[in-house]
Amino acid sequence: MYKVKVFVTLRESVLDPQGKAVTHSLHSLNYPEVADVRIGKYMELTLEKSERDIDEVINEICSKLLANPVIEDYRYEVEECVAQ
Amino acid sequence: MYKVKVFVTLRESVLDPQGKAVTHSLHSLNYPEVADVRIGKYMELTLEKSERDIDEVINEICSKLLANPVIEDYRYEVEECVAQ
Amino acid sequence: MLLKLEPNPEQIKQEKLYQQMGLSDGEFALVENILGRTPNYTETGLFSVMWSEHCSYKTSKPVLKKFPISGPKVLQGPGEGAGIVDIGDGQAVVFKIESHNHPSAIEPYQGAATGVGGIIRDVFSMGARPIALLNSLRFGELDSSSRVKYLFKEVVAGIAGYGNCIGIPTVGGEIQFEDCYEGNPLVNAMCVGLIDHKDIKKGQAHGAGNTVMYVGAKTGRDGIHGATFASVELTEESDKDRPAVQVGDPFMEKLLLEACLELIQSDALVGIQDMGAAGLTSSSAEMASKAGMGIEMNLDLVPQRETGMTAYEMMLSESQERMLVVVKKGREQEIVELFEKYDLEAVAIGKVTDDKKLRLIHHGEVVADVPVDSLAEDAPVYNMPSMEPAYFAEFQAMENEIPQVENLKETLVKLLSQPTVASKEWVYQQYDYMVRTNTVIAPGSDASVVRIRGTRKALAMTTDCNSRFVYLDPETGGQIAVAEAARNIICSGAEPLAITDNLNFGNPEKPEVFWQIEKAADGISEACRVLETPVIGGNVSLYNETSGTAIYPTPVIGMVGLVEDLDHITTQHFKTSSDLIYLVGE
Amino acid sequence: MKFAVIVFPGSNCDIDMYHAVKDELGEEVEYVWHDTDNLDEFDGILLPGGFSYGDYLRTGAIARFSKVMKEVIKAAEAGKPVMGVCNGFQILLEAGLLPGAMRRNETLSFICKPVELKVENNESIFTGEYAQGQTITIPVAHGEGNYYCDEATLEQLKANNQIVFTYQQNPNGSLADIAGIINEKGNVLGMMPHPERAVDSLLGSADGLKMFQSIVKAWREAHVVKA
Ligand SMILES: Nc1ncnc2c1ncn2[C@@H]1O[C@H](COP(=O)(O)OP(=O)(O)O)[C@@H](O)[C@H]1O
Repeated sequence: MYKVKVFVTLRESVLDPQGKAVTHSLHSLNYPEVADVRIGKYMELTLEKSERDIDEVINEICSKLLANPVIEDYRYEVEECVAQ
Repeated sequence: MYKVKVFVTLRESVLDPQGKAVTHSLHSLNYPEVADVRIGKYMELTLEKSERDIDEVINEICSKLLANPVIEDYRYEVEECVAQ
Repeated sequence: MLLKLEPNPEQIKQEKLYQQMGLSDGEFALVENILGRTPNYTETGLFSVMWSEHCSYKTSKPVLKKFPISGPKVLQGPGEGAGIVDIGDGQAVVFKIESHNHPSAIEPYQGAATGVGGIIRDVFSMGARPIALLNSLRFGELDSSSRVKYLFKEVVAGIAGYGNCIGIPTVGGEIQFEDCYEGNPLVNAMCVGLIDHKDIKKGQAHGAGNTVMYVGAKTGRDGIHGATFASVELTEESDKDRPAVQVGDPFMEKLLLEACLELIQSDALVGIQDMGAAGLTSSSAEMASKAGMGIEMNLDLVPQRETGMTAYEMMLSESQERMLVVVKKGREQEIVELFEKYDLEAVAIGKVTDDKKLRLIHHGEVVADVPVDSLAEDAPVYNMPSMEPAYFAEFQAMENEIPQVENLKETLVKLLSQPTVASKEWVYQQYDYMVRTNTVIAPGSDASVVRIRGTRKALAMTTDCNSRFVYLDPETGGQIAVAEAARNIICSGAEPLAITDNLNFGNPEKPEVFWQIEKAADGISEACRVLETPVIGGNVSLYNETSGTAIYPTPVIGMVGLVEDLDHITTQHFKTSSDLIYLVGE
Repeated sequence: MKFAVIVFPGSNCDIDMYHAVKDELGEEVEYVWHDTDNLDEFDGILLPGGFSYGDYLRTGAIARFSKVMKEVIKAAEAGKPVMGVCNGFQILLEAGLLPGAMRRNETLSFICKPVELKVENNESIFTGEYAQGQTITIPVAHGEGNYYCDEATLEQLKANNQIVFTYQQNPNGSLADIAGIINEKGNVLGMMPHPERAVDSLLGSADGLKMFQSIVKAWREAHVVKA
């Protein structure tokens, strides 16, 4: 079994309204040290082992569904787990 | 300056309708190996150095604003950057 | 996996563990008496939720008796998911209001969202197509603390999030800001549905041998003991009361709604009820009790989202978007296929029996075996002591003072800038009030009006209550709430039909609070009699207190009226300059 | 002319679209379930608003993998008019039938209200009945209508006259005030405002009806010549 962590972030050039709003409210909550916030998605996938290469599967899943290449980038980390 | 990565995840017993919908969709896209998906948030914060302890600040920010302690957990990683 | 060791009956009794679940010593003794033995852990849980105020109305029943509940057009009064009133041509309107106050205080977005989800299920479980949502909200003063603003923002977002996604227009509501709600906001949601008389369904489990099926979302550990939680005061501890928070899935409910409305047309269906407060427990016990039957369920068959759930957890879970249905024996496969079309699970989990017992089997063992009527009908009813509060006599003795207004314009502007009085556009702009393209009068007028497609008719609807009035004089305040609702309905061009009410009060164990409840109910009853608008259902939310201080008594009135012809519809706005303005009334 | 209203799990403006076509426009229309694999009998395809698959993950992201979307793409390639409104627009973006992507509204909250649109291009098959530059009132109701594309794409949209509607007062932060765009070929329209909610003055505005009428007129012209 694999535990896969996927990080989806907005591309640099794309304005992040949510991140901007959070930065703003942190300033009004008196955290002037916060210079910037970018908000993305964090996904934890559990995958059974299959014949297919795990990296191939994850890249497919990410580029097809989990991230929208027009505005988002993704990266991931795979961890293999031993079944209990 | 610090780069902080914050991971916000739904607590174990809390229903994750998004994750459920994505799992379902991946199955119909013919990825039966995907057993489970949980969707959370991933945030990248940039903080200036201040007098306050960085961990203290982040914990405050997370529990006050970035995560909703009633249904979510958070963890974070801090990386110190040298200003260019 | 977590292995849970449940206390045995002796421990429950000796260590008074039932108290943590909300049963009093006297009530526990009564349970022992009914069973002729000491209940086990699961059984104690069943009684504790079914006998909570939220499910049993044990303190409010004597008050609810005062309400006029019948009328020539009433097809279904209180007692089912929602009340039903005839509107002619074989059609009827179905509506009900319900509170989600305590969950919203803890997690405002999900609390409000699941409140909306719950009231929608109440309406479509009757066989009706939900056509409109309304709400009634109370918060502390907006400038008092950032928590209040947060609650306000999130509650509105939660209502919008659920209603918009499921595609039922949120067409109206009301909001009041007042210090007394700071720690205990009120979130009441109302749903209005439309039904053909022939489609009216009831939550009854008839016919021994018929199959009990579970449909919709899987059961998790969310919201365990929510009904009990709704029946206690909020304390500092409440924040940590985490299991009581459920998350709504409006997408799932949209599928469930469409599937159930298709199911209603099937002659295989015997009865249907939503799993709301106290989930599987209340739906099964009530359906069996109302039909004079029993139900036996095998909990191993209940679709579960988490592993290792105990019988207690499954029976008390308040996972959302689930329904219990009873279907004719042998017709199960049809039902499974019907739900499959909507990507939903329908699973046979038990059968109707004729022994009037609720019997639960888990891992091959009987884990509960109790008379259904004892759960659904035999909760103790308390006649609480009532006492006129000192403040009331004091206020009554005061002379009326006519305020001196020096600068009319300034005063007017000041009044209009009070959040309670000011435009609520910020709120209703977040609600999709137009979806299904029937909203003739959108939020912002007196009452909202939704047309009935294919006819010249429309329905007008409103929620109202001025709790300051009710606090100052509960009886007159109760009358005023009904009268205000009726005026709103009439002004929009409709004739009032009936009301649903949500009695939001403080701790009824305090005689002064109970007095408020009684008096307000007297006022509502009187107004309903005069206006011929019977009470066809409602909800009671007590223990709305923080740190021992009660909210103002807030009996919210939801009223629906019938517009006979679209030409009668009137809005409140001024139309053209130089039109004459009249003042009507006293 | 015969229209299909595609119904995804979670669509909720399907009924509004259906009635707009049937009752107000007076043309033939049918609901078509998301697992249909043939749209041959339809002359125009309408993707309604709502929350397909709960809009979970991203708006339109899951719906675009529905079986019917292969057929919608086929229909678009065959030159049939395809109109996606609100969630329908979001699905067309995710499916790549239109360029760009949708972000959350700048205000971060859902917004429902009538807005004024400017007709930027009245030469499309969707807008022929409007005057160039005309202002029309059509409601919006969305949480993610903040249109985005990169600069090169924006230049292309402008150069090809693909921006069909703009907001007079931008409600959601959308790039270049974009409210609706067409594809290069001009037969696929995506727009956030809901024309199907503006076909009956009893409900506030009938300005949307001309959009449906434009489609029918263009279709008749094309097919009368052929016939
Ligand atoms: N304040 C009230 N006024 C009139 N009827 C009420 C009131 N509160 C509750 N009822 C009625 O009592 C009946 C029993 O409620 P129950 O089935 O326990 O409802 P719920 O779905 O709120 O748990 C319902 O039909 C409800 O309409």
